[in-house]
Amino acid sequence: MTTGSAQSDLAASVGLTDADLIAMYRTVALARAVDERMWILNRAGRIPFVISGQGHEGAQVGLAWPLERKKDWIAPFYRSIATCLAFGMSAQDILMAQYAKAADPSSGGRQMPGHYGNAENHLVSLSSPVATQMLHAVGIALAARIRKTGQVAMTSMGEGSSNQGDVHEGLNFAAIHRLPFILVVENNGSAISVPASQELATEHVADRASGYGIPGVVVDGSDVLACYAAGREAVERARRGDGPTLIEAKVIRLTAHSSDDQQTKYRPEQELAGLKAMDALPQFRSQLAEAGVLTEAVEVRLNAEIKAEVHAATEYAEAQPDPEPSTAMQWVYAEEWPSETPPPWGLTGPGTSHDGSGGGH
Amino acid sequence: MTTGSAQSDLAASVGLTDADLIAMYRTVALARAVDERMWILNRAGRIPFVISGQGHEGAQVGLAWPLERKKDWIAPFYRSIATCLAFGMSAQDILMAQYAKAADPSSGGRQMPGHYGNAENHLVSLSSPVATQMLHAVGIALAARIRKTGQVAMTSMGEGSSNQGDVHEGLNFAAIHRLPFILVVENNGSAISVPASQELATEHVADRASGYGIPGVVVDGSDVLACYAAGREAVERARRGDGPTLIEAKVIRLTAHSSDDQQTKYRPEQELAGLKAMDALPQFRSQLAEAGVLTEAVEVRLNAEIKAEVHAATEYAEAQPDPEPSTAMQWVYAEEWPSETPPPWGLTGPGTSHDGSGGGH
Amino acid sequence: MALKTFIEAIRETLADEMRRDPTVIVLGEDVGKKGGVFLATDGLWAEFGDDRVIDTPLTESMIVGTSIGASMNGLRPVAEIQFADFIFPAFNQILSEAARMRYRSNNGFGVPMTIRAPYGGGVHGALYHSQSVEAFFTHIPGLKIVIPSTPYDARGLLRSSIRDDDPVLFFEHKKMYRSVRGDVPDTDYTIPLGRAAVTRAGSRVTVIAYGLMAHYALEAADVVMDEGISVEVVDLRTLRPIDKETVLNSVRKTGKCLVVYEDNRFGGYGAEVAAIVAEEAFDYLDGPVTRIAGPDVPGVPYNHVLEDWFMVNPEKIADGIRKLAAY
Amino acid sequence: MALKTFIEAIRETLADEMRRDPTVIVLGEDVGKKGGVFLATDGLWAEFGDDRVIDTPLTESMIVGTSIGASMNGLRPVAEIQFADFIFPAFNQILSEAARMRYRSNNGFGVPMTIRAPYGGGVHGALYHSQSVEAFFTHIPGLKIVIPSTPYDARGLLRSSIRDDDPVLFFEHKKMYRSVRGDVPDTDYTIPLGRAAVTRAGSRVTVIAYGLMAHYALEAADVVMDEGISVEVVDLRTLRPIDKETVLNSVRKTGKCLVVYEDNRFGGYGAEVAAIVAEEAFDYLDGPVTRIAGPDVPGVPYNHVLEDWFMVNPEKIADGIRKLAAY
Ligand SMILES: Cc1ncc(C[n+]2csc(CCOP(=O)(O)OP(=O)(O)O)c2C)c(N)n1
Ligand SMILES: Cc1ncc(C[n+]2csc(CCOP(=O)(O)OP(=O)(O)O)c2C)c(N)n1
Ligand SMILES: [Mg+2]
Ligand SMILES: [Mg+2]
Repeated sequence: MTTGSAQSDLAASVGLTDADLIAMYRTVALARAVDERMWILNRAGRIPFVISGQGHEGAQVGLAWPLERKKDWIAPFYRSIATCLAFGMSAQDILMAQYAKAADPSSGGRQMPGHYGNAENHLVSLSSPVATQMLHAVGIALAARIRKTGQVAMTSMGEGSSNQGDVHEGLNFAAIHRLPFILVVENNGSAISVPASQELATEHVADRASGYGIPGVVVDGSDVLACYAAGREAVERARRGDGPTLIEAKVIRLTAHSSDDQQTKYRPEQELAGLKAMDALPQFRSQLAEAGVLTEAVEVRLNAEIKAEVHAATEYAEAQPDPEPSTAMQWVYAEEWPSETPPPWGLTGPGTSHDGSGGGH
Repeated sequence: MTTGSAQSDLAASVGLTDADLIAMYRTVALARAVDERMWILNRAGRIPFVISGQGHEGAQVGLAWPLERKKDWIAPFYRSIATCLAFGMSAQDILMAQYAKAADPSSGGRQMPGHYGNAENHLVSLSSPVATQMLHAVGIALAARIRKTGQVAMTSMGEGSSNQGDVHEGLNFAAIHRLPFILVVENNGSAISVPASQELATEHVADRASGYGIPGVVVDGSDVLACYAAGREAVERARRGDGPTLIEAKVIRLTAHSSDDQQTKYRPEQELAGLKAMDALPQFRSQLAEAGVLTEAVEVRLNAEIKAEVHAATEYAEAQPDPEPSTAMQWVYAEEWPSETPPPWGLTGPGTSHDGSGGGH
Repeated sequence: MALKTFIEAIRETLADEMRRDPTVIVLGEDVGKKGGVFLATDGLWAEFGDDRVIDTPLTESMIVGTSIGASMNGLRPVAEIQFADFIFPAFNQILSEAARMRYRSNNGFGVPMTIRAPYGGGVHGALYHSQSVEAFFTHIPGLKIVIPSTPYDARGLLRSSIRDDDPVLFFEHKKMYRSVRGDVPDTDYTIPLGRAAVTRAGSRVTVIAYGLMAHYALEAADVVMDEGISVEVVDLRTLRPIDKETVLNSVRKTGKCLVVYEDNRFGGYGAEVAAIVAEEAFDYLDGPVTRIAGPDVPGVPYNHVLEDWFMVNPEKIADGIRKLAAY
Repeated sequence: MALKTFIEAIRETLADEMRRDPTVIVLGEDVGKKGGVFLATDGLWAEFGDDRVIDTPLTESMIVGTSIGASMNGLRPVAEIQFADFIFPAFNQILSEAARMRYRSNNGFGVPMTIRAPYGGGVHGALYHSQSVEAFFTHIPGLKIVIPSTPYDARGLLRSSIRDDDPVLFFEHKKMYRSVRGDVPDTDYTIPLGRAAVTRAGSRVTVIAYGLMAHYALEAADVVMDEGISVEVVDLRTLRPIDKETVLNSVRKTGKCLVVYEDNRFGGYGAEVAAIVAEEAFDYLDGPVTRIAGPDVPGVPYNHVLEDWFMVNPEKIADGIRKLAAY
């Protein structure tokens, strides 16, 4: 993804151009801006549910960057806003999912916000049961090997989710067949309220890699370029036919688990206060500024662009139509229509009002 | 389980008495004799299905021996004949399961042969889907810790089965809570026809232990006393509250996978020919003979006893009644009777003849 | 007698049972300090501590499988599956192990375990936080399936479930947690498993329902009452074992039967109810046994327009009653 | 036209489809060198090699989950689950993922995958090698469920399943593998999914069945024919989508309907069939829709006395027909 040609020492040290670094920074910042907007919309009662990627963005951008868009594949998870943006989705695409509009490219408004996916960009549609996407990514890698496409498949998930059986089964299979596969574990230290010490018996999820005979790498998720380097190495290994890598990025969860969660109940104040120091966004900003890559002028321009982009995306999504009940039975199967017998009330709107109960996701 | 007092150097070296060693040897030999009888009965058309433990017996006896009968627990698998014998079941109990008679203590004739279990002896009833027993043993260990009973729970399975998700989830939980739990993987190098190299990406299943922060031990399954030592250490660690151990015993599968399997199709002749050299039974015999523990006189007596025991068990089981259809709906629930509506044909025998198709288990 | 919400009834019953019986433990994801994502276990960890209120890793098969093991070694685990939608990783342990342990061991072992799980739609939960999953379990001999609809029933039935010597799946409609209130006495009463309740007497049509739909059936009955249609409502409460007697007695009286369920129609639990009624009350039927159920799409869609389209509600039930009454 | 066994039809169809379409792969436990425990994939590994015939580790969730992924990246996987009894570790992947991928992505992704699994009892397989598992899947919108009963149908339907763009579960009764033979032309014919077959015409009672039971239904029809009862047999072949038209047309003609299935009765697939018939053919019914099905115990017991008691057979079906005819 090397574009442009100006080269700071920093860019040279990681084999990228300054333009690359700025594009990466822009993606991290855009993801944060989109995410913050989601919370504002939620508090304003515009969207009923938010699940956030704040604190994960740097790792996501660094790790997704070495993959080739529209060729390689990523099976993301619900915090993967920055991953999706890095891999071809737009702020508008993300906001369309928050609003669940008819033209939402992830699901046409059928899934909860956070369930991204986009065939065009090789981003696998995500469900809610955690860790299932593990095996989809492994299967994609298997098909890549059999079809000799040279593709690499990556998936990401939280450290809590990495304890699911599917992860064991998938790592084992990918390792046996040396598939071009990368598992990214974004370890933010808790699974909703459960601290990592009650989810795992070791400090690092990456310690599990040796049990499958594959490399396990721990990387600081607040260091975007370290993540990029780890990702690039894994992609190269995969592309060479040397098999999978498990990368664990230590990240932070800056928000509550979701808009339904009250984290102060189970997370000590001090813990929350200490988090900001580990946030990739300001760290990356300083790093690029110090290296002379991100001048004040560029930053001002980026901020304005991002602000405008998020604003336009919100306006657009807000104004888009909801899906029609007449489409509700479409795509149960590939057959255009009709797939199953419609209910007695047919395919029209019920005309009933919509109440606001819910919660707990 | 130390009984008797005579002590050879060999016995002393492992903290046992000669009587213990002879009892262990007897159990290995009895398991083999029962197993061989099963195949004879199968070929004679007396029992339709056999799944065998030949080649696993030494490891099973060595590893189960340090556990305390009727206090500790074992969740066995279908090759665990020697485990069950070491833990309190009799040759007759095993043969009753082969014949599936009404008084079969494992299942009252309801399960296929090989699905052992016995509440009195704390041997968990076994199903066919592999590796599910993992979690039962972990749960037993959890209850032991909560109830402060001082019990240890062990389970065993093949190396192929150890790839199931339940194993990952169970090891993780047991390790987090440092439960008194032992996982024994009896690695015989194949899962039906699939060689270990296609089941696992590392040579040793035990390599996975470090990913859970627990000890992983590889032991030669043809060395009964090495197995005993490994088992004892794991039991002591568990009893001390220091948590689980993963023990991998390298064993051999001397027979086809089951009586429905033709192993010559996928297993090279030379491989089969080489196996006998790794058989624990003759090895243990020589070891005890050399140590002066197993004299010829004792061996002759043991052989005669075992022969008589297997013979009597067979005769007994053969003569026992089949279960009555009138009992077929019992124990769906704990309520004595009736649990569910009987079918239109009631609870009597159908009077139809019984044909012999089947195969492939 | 105090007025309680549905979730208060659940929470207090858990606490009561834990006080009464030291072998009762609670385990699941976030059930400890957080008190569960719906707060069904709030306060238990503070009272009973780490040993009896266990925050598990995010592994449902493990939650159920270890509960099976623990129940064979002297405990009575009450496992929470955070959403019924996430019970499927544990499906093998429930079906192959919990449900069969007693039968396959010829009563050697039993599994006195309860699994609680919030289910149901209408809460903007989309495909994976809205499911009605009961049909996958009501088909399994060896399990008992309970779906209460009132705080009173929730308390009496949860007590019976925890005290039962066999595995019980106890599903709680999440939309009812805070919206449904009712009187709950402070006594140690139980409601036996396997008994339905006639929650409204009527003469022309029997509506059979459970969970949230039991409320909607009553609302629909009110609506059509004004139109002169007298409806009897049967709230099943326990889906397996089913109380055939109460169901059949009602249908034999009214001659018409509408089965209501929120789950997808095809192959749902209501199909079995309809099949039983159609066979065993055939001579009494004045019209076809009909069903009002969720449409056959792979989940409740998220967008409120589609969600409203999906969900069975009192109006849709009332329409079904009208059609059947007019038959 | 050649006489083939049921399993030969399966095996040759797999080989044909792999020759025809290089994106078709086969994966599962022991499907390679051993050729499958029933030899359904015998010879494929020798012909197509390691890349297209994959002996997987013993992990069903992985088999299905990676097949889903592979099918999204250009392959058409045909996964074998060694016994239908062992499909449950993969239940979450099938229900939550395969069945919902297209709907939840608004047609962004599809899962053109086939899962084959031997099912059924009467083979001394006991609780865990005898199960009929179809009801757990026929309830899931987004899946197609096929259960052929003849070598001819097996071939035509397996072709359609592999070529279908959605996930198909293809269940093969293991007792039929070698005991059932039939003519199978060498042409590239297909049988469309979703169409039942009337395998015997008759006038007094309709028997609806599938799989092994479709054969037993014909045998039972023969038996009662001698007693003067003319039976029409409908072999469903595809359970979902169901061919309601063929079913209802037959029942509207005969006025009597017996649904036969081998699985446990309560909540089994036949409950849905019975419910449909009871509702949509109500005006034509001269007797209750009845069911002959497996007893409600947690599995087929092993001992032959108990197994014979459990299994539905032609005599039990004939009894059901007699009772219904006399109604
Ligand atoms: C199978 C399953 N069980 C439970 C849940 C509910 N749930 C959603 S996210 C979550 C915690 C995930 O923690 P982790 O994997 O560490 O990711 P994080 O949210 O911390 O990024 C839980 C329990 C779920 N979605 N799927
Ligand atoms: C979940 C499940 N899948 C498949 C099977 C069929 N099966 C029975 S034993 C076996 C091989 C087991 O291999 P391994 O665990 O190595 O044990 P071994 O038989 O070699 O001792 C298979 C595939 C099963 N019993 N359960
Ligand atoms: Mg986390
Ligand atoms: Mg093995």
